[in-house]
Amino acid sequence: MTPGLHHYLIVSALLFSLGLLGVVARRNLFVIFMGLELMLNAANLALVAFSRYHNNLNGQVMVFFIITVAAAEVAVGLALLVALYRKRQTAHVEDLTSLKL
Amino acid sequence: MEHAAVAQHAVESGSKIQDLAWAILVLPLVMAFGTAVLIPKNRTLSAVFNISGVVVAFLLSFTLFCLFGGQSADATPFHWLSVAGLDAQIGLHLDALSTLMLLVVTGVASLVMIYSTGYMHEDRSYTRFFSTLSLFVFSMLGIVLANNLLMLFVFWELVGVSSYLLIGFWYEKPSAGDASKKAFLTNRIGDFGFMLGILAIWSVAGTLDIAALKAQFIANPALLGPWAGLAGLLIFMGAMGKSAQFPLHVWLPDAMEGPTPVSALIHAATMVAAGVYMLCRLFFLYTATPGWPAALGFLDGLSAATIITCIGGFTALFAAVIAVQQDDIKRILAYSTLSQLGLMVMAVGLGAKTGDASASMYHLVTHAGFKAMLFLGAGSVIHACHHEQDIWKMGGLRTKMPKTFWTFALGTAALAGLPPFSGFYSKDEILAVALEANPIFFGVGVLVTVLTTFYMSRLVLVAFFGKPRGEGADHAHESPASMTVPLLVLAVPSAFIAWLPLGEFLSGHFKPGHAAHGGDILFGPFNHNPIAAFFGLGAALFGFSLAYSLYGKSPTQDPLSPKLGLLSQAMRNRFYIDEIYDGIVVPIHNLLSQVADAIDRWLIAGLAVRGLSGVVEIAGRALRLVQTGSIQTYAFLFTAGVLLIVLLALK
Amino acid sequence: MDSLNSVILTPVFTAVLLLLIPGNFRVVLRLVAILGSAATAWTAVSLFSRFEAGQAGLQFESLVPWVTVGPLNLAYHVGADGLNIGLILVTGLVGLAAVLVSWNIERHVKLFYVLLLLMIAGAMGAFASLDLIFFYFFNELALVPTFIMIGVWGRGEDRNWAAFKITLYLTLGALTALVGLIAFYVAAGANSLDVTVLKAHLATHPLSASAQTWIFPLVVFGFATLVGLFPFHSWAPVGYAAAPTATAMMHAGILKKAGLYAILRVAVPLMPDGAHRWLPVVAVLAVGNLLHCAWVALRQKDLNLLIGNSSLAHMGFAFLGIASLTVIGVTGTVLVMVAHALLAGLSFALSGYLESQTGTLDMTRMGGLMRRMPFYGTAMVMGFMASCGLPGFANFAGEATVLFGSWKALPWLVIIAAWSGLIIGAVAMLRALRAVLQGPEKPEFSRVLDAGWWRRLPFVVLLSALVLFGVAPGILTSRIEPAAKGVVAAHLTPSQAAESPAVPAGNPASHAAPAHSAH
Amino acid sequence: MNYSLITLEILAVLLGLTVLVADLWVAPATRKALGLGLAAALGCLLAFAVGSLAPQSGSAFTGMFVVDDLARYFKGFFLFAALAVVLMTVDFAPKFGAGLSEFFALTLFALVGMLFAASASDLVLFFVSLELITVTFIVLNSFQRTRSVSLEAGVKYLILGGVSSAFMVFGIALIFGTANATNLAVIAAKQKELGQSALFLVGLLLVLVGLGFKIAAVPFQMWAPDVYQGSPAPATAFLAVGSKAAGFVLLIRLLVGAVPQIAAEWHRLFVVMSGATILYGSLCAIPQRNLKRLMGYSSVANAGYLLLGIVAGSAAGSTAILYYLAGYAFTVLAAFTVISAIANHVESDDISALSGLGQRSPLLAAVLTMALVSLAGIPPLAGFFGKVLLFKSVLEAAPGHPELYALIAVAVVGVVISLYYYFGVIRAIYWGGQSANLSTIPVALPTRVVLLACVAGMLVLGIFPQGLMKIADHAVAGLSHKAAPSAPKAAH
Amino acid sequence: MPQFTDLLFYALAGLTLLFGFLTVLNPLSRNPVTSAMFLVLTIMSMAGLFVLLHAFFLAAVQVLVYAGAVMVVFLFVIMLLDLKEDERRHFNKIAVGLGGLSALAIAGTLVASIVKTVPVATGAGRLAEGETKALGRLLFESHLLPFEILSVLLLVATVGAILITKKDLR
Repeated sequence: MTPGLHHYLIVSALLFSLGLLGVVARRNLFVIFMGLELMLNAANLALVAFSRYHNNLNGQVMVFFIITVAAAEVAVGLALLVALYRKRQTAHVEDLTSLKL
Repeated sequence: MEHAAVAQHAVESGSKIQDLAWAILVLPLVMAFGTAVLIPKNRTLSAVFNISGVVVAFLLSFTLFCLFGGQSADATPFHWLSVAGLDAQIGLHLDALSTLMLLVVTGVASLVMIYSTGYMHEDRSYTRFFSTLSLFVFSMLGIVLANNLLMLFVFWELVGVSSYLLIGFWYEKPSAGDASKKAFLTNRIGDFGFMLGILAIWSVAGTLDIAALKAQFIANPALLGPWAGLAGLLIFMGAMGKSAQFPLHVWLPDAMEGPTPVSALIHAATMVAAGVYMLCRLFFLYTATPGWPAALGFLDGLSAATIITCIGGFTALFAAVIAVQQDDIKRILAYSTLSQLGLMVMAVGLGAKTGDASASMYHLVTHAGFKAMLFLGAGSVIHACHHEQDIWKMGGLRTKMPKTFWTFALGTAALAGLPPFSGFYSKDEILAVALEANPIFFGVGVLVTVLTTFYMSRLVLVAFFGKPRGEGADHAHESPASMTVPLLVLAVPSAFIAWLPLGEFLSGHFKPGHAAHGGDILFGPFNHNPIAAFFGLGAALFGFSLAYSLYGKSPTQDPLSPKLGLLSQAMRNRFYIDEIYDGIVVPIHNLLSQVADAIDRWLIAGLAVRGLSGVVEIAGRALRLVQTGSIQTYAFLFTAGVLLIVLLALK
Repeated sequence: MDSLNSVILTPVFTAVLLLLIPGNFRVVLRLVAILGSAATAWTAVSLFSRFEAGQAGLQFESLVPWVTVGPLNLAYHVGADGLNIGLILVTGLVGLAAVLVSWNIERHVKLFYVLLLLMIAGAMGAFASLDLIFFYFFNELALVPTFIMIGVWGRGEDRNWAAFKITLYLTLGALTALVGLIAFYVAAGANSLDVTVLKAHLATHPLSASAQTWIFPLVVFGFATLVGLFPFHSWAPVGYAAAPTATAMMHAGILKKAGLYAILRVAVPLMPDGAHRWLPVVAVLAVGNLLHCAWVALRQKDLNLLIGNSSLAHMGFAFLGIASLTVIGVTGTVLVMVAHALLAGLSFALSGYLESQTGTLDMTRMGGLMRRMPFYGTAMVMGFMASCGLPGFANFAGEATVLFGSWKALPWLVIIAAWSGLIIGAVAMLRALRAVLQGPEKPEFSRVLDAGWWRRLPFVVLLSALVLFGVAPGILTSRIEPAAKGVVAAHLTPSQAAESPAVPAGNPASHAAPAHSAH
Repeated sequence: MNYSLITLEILAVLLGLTVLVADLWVAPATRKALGLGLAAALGCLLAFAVGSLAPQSGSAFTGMFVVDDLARYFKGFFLFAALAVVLMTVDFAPKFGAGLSEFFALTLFALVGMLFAASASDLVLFFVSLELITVTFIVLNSFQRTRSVSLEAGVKYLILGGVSSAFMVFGIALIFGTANATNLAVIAAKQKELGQSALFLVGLLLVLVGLGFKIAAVPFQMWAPDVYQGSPAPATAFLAVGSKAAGFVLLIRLLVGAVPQIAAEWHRLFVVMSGATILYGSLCAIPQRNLKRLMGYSSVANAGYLLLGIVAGSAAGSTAILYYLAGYAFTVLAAFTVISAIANHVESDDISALSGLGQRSPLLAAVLTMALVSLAGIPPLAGFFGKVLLFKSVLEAAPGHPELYALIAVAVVGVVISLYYYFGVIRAIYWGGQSANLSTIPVALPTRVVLLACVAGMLVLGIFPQGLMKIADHAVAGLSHKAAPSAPKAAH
Repeated sequence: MPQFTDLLFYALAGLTLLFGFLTVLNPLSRNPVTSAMFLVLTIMSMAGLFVLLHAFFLAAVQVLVYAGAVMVVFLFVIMLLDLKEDERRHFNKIAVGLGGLSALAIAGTLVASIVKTVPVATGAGRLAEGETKALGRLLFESHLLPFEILSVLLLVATVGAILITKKDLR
């Protein structure tokens, strides 16, 4: 079958779910973070596919923005994780439960 | 604004001589208030003040009595409260009943107050006593003068509260406190019925004015229709309270905890007579066509008057029986009062058949005189014996206090119904009415007369004759003039008031134009109703001889008690009526209040409120367990939330 | 005539003035507070005396547009008629008394008086307001002061719980009523919450019976909670028992009446169908007040709890009068409200003074105090006698009027009410008098002092008002009656309407009424 | 294209850059002065934004950026919030040590994000401005990097914010794919046919997820209590006021402005969300002892009340949201100003730390009390009238929708419960517990200014609602014009 | 008749998903470094998909920025912190279960709505060519504003990253 928008979107949806799986299932903050990246990438894939099949380049512009935002988020996020690791010697969500109830 | 309206009204109609009644009414109030506010510390001045107030009231009453005699007149009223169909005035009505009653009240009150200057001399609350007494006089006069039902009720209540204050005058004595409470509450039960009666009458007749009501009743005796019987009985409940009719009689004996002058004025002469007075005033209710609502169909054939007669007769007999075995001088008098009130009430009920309650009213007047005198005499005795009230600890007082003795004996004779003293004539009227109406109640009357003479003779024989049996009696001596003078003054009317044509005067009120017996007053009874007169006299003599045979030899203990055995025990314990109240009525109310309190405490405040707040708090504590602090949990819940809203939105 | 504004603003300005005075100038603070409340009281008295009796319609009106955005049209609209002029008067008097009895407050004097004056202003505003949003606004003004006052100056271990309980209950009631009012606003479609506007609007565009049927209970039960209608009453006794004297006086005396006032002002006249449908329920619940609360009062050992419960029992009369839907009954209710305001103020002032002297309100520990405190004792006897409905005090006039007004409509309830008022109430009150004043003097109270001249003032003020209105209730009824006719105008049958001169025969409201009640 | 429309935003960015650069020359001791200067500049901006010189209505950047009454309303709102936060920070400075000017700069950049959000009329701008806000707040929340709770708050915001962004981005992608446009005006024009497309609806829902996260509505509320508790007080204040308001302005633009018909069909969803949010926030706050965490739950509950306006789905509902938000801003800023002022003296966020505040600082005690009272919706403060408007808007919509009555009942219950915990704090202030330390807490002048401004705001909004009501009404009126499907110009 | 590009799509899509799965839930290694490496591979295969979609510029950006810059930073930080301790921790089975469940549900929802809405055979019509020039025009003309805002965002990220990681206060 000739792959079309339909297929790209399904791949994108599955990729999104995989990212979500990482966020929910993993306890290492770095991996969780990577899961987030996967989710953003899934959106990128969907945008690019839409962009192509609807002949609307605006989607690609949006992808460009998303990549930038992701980079910024990664910068800040990693810095935060470093600071946290320095303070607590951990990058594990289980050790981050002093704020609760 | 209201005052302006009243003033304007007065200007329009011009001030009338009957407006003097206002002065009579207000004077004691002014005295009471003035004493309490202005001179609460000045003993002499307060006594002078209050006595003069009442005396002036008496003089004014006398003036009015002479001026208006048997006719009726109204003083300028003012609107107390007037909304839509409810028009309650404060207005004063003068007629034979009220003017006569004015005289009785102010007269006895004046004497009692004078007497009190001696009796209460050492009391530290001397001024309070006088002002409260004035307050009482004011309230009582209000009842006497009231021209409408609501005003009657108002003063009815005020009398109740003055009596409360006076019974509880020595509030430091626990028994006085309890007695005052009991008196007020028992009266309140009567008032409850009274109020409902007023409501029932008002809702049908649309007016509260007694004269207007009377006119309506005359025009249409079946005015109240099925409500007639109930309304009559409800109104009578008020009288039951004030006039201490069975089963609301329990407060009166206890009320003797008050100072003796109070007992004389309130619990012998005036307040307790208010019930009878009210029945006489609203007599038209009882002569109306009887009727009962469907729910009370079993009462068909009876009238309220019949029930009243029964209650009165029973009270008369019952109280007389109890009096026989009492040892406390004031309690004997109290039960005697009960018994006499019972007679009067019975007379009202019987009178309903003939449409004439004058016998009752007549007895009320005479009784007020001699019973007040008896109480004052008793007070004098108690005073002399250093507040000893047990007659078995007295004795031989005849010589030590002759003035007291003689007046007391005179009162006893009047009460026992010996001619030519007033009691004989008034009681004879009652017996005559009873004979005419219902022989059973005639029998009751005769029996009561026997018992009355018996216990009074017992009292006199034990307390005044023989030798002193107690310390108090040993050191007793005659009371000061302030006390004996009123006794002597009272002796005159109690002995001889019956020589005035009072009976005719009163019949004139009830049956205008009705021909009086006329003729010789002194021997009148023997002429127009010899059976009643002879039975009455015979009963009195029988009672006396019975008493003399038992107590003439000055025994140190009651010889009757062993003979009566258990009965005596029951009589001494007042047939356990108080115990029945204490054992049934009080616990029921306590139980109800306990249940209510439990509902409040556990069900509403506990289960509902605390429970609800607890549930909310637990819900909060449980719900926040969701906030585990773990990012993983949050991410999962977040995802679940996304799914949830997608489901909700897209179904 | 803008004096209605001045009774609201005087206490507010006094409160602001107090804020400017340093907290340690206690005497100055007290005097300023007293002067402020006295000025308020004086204005209230003068308003009352200038009020023209026998007139239907509003007097001393003043209107300032507040919010006019789009269709929404809310205004600060105050005015007096028979329903509220008496309440304004007693608010002034009880407010003055409450300030006077607070002389012995020692901690945070400034805060106390500021809060108290806010309560007075709130009550005044609530009674004067004709726009319901402002009514609500002013009524709620007292909530926070109540809470803080109970907490900071209250008494007893339970005051925490009591403070929360009273606050939550009152809020729940007020919010329910608020929802009802907003629903009413929406359903009426007059784009206004001004009672006068609503009345005129509803005369031509009557509210559907079904809407009335669900809005009426929201409004009425919401406000009834503020009054302590059974079974929404359990906040009151504990709240009052824990409250400082002045708060209890203001709350039990004045603020409680705001709920009743709102029912009379809004619910009954503007939603006649709802009233027909729901007032019988209210009447049945009033039995709970009359019997249940009176019985509960019997069991109390704490004087404040006794007063609190018996004051709830008195509210049964007020509800009864409303439920009767007669001119007499409603007039009686307003009378009861006025009288009970004075009485509750007096009662709590009495118990407050007692506690300041004996250090306790446990009646089982007291006794024989009459000897040491003759003036106080007399005042207490008078107050408690007024509470058991003794003629000569205003309460009797009110309760009797209610009984007369309700007899035909609700005879059984009248019987219960009479029993409650004449018997159960009397038992409770006399027991208290017996326990506190009568009996032998107790040595532990040998240092107890009678009220000095200065301290007598609040008692004298309240008692004189009680006696004045008891002796001449006509002063009040002549003012109330026209307004009471307005309240029940929609409920009168045509013949009754013709009888009452306040509602001319041509008035559309009276014509519309039978059509309503036909549902 | 009219670039002058973004004058305000440009000025704000420049101001942020100036602060960053100025930091190089300003001695550490005088950084507070920098804050005051910044506040003054923000004051000027605020005056500019609400004054007559403000940009006229219009749109720029191919309809992506609009300036209308709604935008102006929120710009004023955000500027005031930022101003208050900056002043509050001046007093809070010791806690931040050296990074003070960066904190100011970041606050300004977050403000820039909010200013753009207020004008965003295109999903791309939605996304970018929201991300600017999110990323800035990650830094602001973890600003006290020496406190591990602050870092934890930052991480939680980072991850959960990331998840929500991811959902939102995916949603935008789906919307873009189905509508073939990102401009709201275009979407509005097509909403009827788009309403048939499941993919579009899913996309819209995913965008709502992102906004739900911003406003902390159930079921996306989990982060709020933790982050509120851990973050430095000024950051929390800005988060509570600014970020939430940004979420709401976007929500209004999207739901009321662009897809009102679809929103009306999702009525049930909003009812459930609103009710659940109110109950969740209220219930969870009951046992709460930490003041900032309590404010977190309170913020959740308030999101629920604000959603009532969305549920109503009418102009009145949106007006109510705007009004309520304004009152909420004054109230929350006042509360956090007090909290941050106290934080300098009491090393604890626990409610018990407030004991004796009545004596220690009557001013702080009074302001906090008023703030809590206003939050509880009691007159004469702002919260009251806001709640009245919200309730009214829902009841107006209620006939025919019985579930709305249930929602109102839930809201009433929520208010009562909230009273319980708000008043619990008041109790702690005036009579709860014994405070060992009764020393006076000095209140610096800038803090005083903020407090007085907030109190004045609360009172004015409570007592004289007319002015702001009118403005809010106007702001919303403009919106419904735009919603009419005539406006769109070609987006590409 | 399947064309080469179609096969390429299936291959790349399969790889993307496989690498994606190995990134988040590698059953053989819990080491974040491994995850990071697989993420790089995922991104690379996605770049391939971009190429298939004629988004050449984005494919390049994807490889250069994402795989090149971002992931390097990732790896750098992970190695810097030396997260050995984490390897000892096992997967939380509950978490994995719940994660799988929610991922499945989300995937199901999304796929279902895609299947419902988007026809399998995308009809004819002009397909966009990812001309870089056109993209650049769009970026700097109609999307200038978001672009500029992103510059502020990057500034914030820079300042923030420095601030947060800075060891001691000045």
